[in-house]
Amino acid sequence: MRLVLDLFTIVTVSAGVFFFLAGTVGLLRFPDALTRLHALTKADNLGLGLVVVGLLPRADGVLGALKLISIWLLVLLASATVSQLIARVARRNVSA
Amino acid sequence: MPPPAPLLDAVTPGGFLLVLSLVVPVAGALLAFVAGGRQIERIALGTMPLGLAIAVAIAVVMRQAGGPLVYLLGGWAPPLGVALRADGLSVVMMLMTAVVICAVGVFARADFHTPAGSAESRATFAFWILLLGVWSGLNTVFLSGDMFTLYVALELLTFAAVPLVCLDGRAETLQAALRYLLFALLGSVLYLAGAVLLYGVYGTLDIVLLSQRAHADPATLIAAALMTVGLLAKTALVPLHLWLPPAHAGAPAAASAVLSALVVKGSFFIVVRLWFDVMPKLPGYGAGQLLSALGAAAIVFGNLVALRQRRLKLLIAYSTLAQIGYLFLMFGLAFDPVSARLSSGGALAGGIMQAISHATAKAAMFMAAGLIYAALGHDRIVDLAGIGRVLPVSVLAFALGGVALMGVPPSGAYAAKELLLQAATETGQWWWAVVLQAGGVLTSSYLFLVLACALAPASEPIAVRAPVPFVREAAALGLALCSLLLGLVHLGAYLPVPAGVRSSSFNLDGVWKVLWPVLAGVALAILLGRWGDRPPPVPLAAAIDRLVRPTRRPVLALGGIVEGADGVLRQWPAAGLSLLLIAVIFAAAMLAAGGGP
Amino acid sequence: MSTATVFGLCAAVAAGLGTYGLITNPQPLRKILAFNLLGSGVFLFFGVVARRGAAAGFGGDPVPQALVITGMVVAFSATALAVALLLRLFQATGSATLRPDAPASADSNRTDA
Amino acid sequence: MGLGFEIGLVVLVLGLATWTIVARETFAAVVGFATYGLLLALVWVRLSAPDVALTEAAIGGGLTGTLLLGAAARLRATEAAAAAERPGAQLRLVAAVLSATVTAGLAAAVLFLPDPAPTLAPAAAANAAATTLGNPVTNVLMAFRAMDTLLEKVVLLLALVGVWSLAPDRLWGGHPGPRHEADPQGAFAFLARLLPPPGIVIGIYILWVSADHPGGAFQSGTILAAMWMLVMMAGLADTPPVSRRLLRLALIAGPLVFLLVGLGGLWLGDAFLAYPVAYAKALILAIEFPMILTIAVTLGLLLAGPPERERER
Repeated sequence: MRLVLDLFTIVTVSAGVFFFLAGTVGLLRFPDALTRLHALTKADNLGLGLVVVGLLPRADGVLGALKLISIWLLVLLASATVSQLIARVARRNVSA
Repeated sequence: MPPPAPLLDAVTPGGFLLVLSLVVPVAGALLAFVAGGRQIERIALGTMPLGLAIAVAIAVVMRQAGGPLVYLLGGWAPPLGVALRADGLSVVMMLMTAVVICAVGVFARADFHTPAGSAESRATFAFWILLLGVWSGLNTVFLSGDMFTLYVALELLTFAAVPLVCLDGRAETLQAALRYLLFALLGSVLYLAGAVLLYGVYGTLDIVLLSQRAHADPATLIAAALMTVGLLAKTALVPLHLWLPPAHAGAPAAASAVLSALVVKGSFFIVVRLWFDVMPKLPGYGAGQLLSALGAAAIVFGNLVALRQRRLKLLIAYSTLAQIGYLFLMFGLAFDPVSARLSSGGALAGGIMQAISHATAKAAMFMAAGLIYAALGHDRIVDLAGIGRVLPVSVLAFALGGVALMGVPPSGAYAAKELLLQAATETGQWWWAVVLQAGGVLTSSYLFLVLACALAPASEPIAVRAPVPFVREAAALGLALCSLLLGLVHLGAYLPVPAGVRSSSFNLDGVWKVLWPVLAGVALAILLGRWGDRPPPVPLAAAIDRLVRPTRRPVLALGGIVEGADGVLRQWPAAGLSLLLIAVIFAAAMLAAGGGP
Repeated sequence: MSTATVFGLCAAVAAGLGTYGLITNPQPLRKILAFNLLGSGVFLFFGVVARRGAAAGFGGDPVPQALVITGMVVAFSATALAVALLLRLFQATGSATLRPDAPASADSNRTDA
Repeated sequence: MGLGFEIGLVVLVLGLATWTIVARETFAAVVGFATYGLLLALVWVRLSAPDVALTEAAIGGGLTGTLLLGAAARLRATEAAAAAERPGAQLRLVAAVLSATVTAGLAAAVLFLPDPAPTLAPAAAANAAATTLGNPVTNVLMAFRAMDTLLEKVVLLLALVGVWSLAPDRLWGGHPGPRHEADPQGAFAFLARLLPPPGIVIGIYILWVSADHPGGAFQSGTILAAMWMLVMMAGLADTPPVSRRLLRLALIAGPLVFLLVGLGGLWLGDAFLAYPVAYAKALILAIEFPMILTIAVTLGLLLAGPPERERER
């Protein structure tokens, strides 16, 4: 059982890290603000989500697990809003 | 008074007074902040006699106890806790601070007053709260026994002082305030870097514990060099003075008085604590000579540039630069070659004496200059003619303050000079004695320059812009008299004054000793002064003018060079590089003395 | 070499970079930034000293850790005051320079010669 | 895994530090600095100082970054003129050499620090019973060195007085900072309505756990300040006028209660800033709750700047 959980953690966290890496590459390589944003938010949210899911079996108790999930939700909320704002500015700059 | 055995973990009777002396100005600032309006001024003015009474009480209790007062905050003994300690030096500085703050309070009421029925104004709100902030910071500096609490106190002082500079909101004062803040921050970060290294080596920041543990290891010496230089930057010792002249000259008069008299003394006092209390054995001969040399440079340089100023407030600001130099002469003089350590003797007493006499005299001079400015609407020195008739008390306060600074008996500066000269003789360091005398000559020189203009008859009657209330002039005069009569007060109970130093002498020899610097100063003023298009307004002006004209040109050129050097040094990169260079030299000197790594 | 030493050397370099920026960059805002960099380096020394003093079941000596929190608050206050001064200076003069001769209405001391 | 992670972290941190110094645009430099602050928080975690890591993330990454970004945006017009003032190559070389000497001196000092290192950790542990708190850093801040913490709050207040003193005379008593306008139906306003309730809970939680776990009044106050700023920047509320009595009371509540509790200790015979063991935890919490209010409001107003608009009646 323990081994399975460890394996689960390793796989999901690694997947999360991969998405972070992909997001970073996208940020650096994509041509304009909107596509960069796309790379960043998608990979960021998914990456963090996978890391959080991977860490859940290691949380101490239900409270710890709830804390981890709430971190993910808060980051989702913040990054969704911020990318909305950045995108709006980027669009205004393009159309202007 | 021999240095008393340091008390560590015992609260002495009367120790709670130390707490009160910190709590009262802090509580005053908080209450004034929340009360607002007319109450601000009332609370601030109410705090002042209370603070003064506490300072006096501490002095009395200490005299009775015959040793320092100690208080352990929260009951926690160092190294885990923080102790407040009042020794003779702190008591003298606290008394001086309380007196100057009270006088400034009386003086400032007219400028920062909320009349009945009118709304709270910005400058009034800020001035009184910041003044209480300065007071809290200074009392903490004088009493704290912990190097980190000293850092917080130093920052408290800076944050209270910087906005005072630009209280009137003019562009040049804003710039002066920003330069002051940025340079002071650089200084305090260097101090903090030194403090953390000390903690890393000794596991404590308590001054007494450090003094027992400190030894010459490389980390300690590097820390000492960083802290010293950081504090010098905050004290504006030449060549780290880029911020001082515009800040002190541009601030409102009451604020200038506080900045020049008190604020620079805070960081100076921490240098004293560091060198004399934390590590008297470590700096060694070379570093002491270096610090004295910087002091000597400040004396000559500050005075020469002061002579070249056209505006009264700038002249006083540059005079402050020179006077800061006097404070640092003692570090070389206090070095005792026999025990290879800094001794808390006559030189230290002289330095502290100089600090308090300068504080009172300079506050008086800035206040008087402020009144003159208010009456005339300008402070151009060559156009001061006739002001002596209009504001005799202010001009008298200015003159007495200046005379006190020159070191005429029985002033505090005279006593300080005697102590320093004696230390110079004892240690055979005659070269600092030469600088001391030269400083006196230069001081009398610019004082003559101003008074000759102020006392000259006006070509046309002066229209005074606003009547000057007598109480304001009296505040300035009172402080000037304090400084002038300070030499008569026997401070042996608080300062390590060696036996046998007479505070005043009235024989013929003494008269000559006083007279020659004055005469030399007058001659120099005639040669170097900026008189506009007119010759100096003294008797036989034309004859003197003819006589000195050939020599005047090269001397003026020299003055121009010094002023040019000032312009270069007050550029930011030059000041920053000097700062680092001095830090490196200090570290090298101390490492050499400590045997190297 | 221990963790503390590695970060100690890092702190020394950060402090040096901050010092360099503070001296050479003419823009006040960049000076403020450099001051923060210098400050963060010095604060990191507290962390290094604390880590070296790990004992009694604590991962680090709590005293320097507490001191550094106080130091950071003070440094932030300083930054806020400096930025406010700078913005006010910009508002008043339209420029943000620290050159002593810059403001147009500068002191009358050097207008004549 | 040795020091691999540490060295990688140091390379990143120093790379960003260099960037903040050499970057041509101030805005880019500030962005670099904020990132630097976040990475530094990781360094603090590696140094086993989670309380400091929280503070560094809140201040270095958050508050200072926000403050400097705002200033950089407002000062963008001055950048071109500043380029002309750049000191010459020789001067920069001298500065580089001297700064490198400072670095060398500091590095040498670090290497010369004694082994074993002196520490107050055992003393702090031995005296922890006096406050019944489990977080040693909170113990130092609120008990052993409470004076520093009290003075630090006065420093914050004086900084605010200094910032306010920069207002033009006629606007005294008015609202600090510009009035923010945002689309009331937009995403930002939505966030500003949604986030503060959980944000406030988290802020108070961080204070509550700081008795025994990492956290503390300052970190908690910073989060509350961030929530307040969010609401102000979304245009949902205006900054309060600086003459409002209630605001002034909130700004001094923390230090005033601190001072009163301290004086209570003096009055009841123990010592200034001493807490009786039985009430220590209660008293410390009684100080810290008004303190987070004071910290939050002070930080928010320090970021807002001096009064810029007349008081709306």
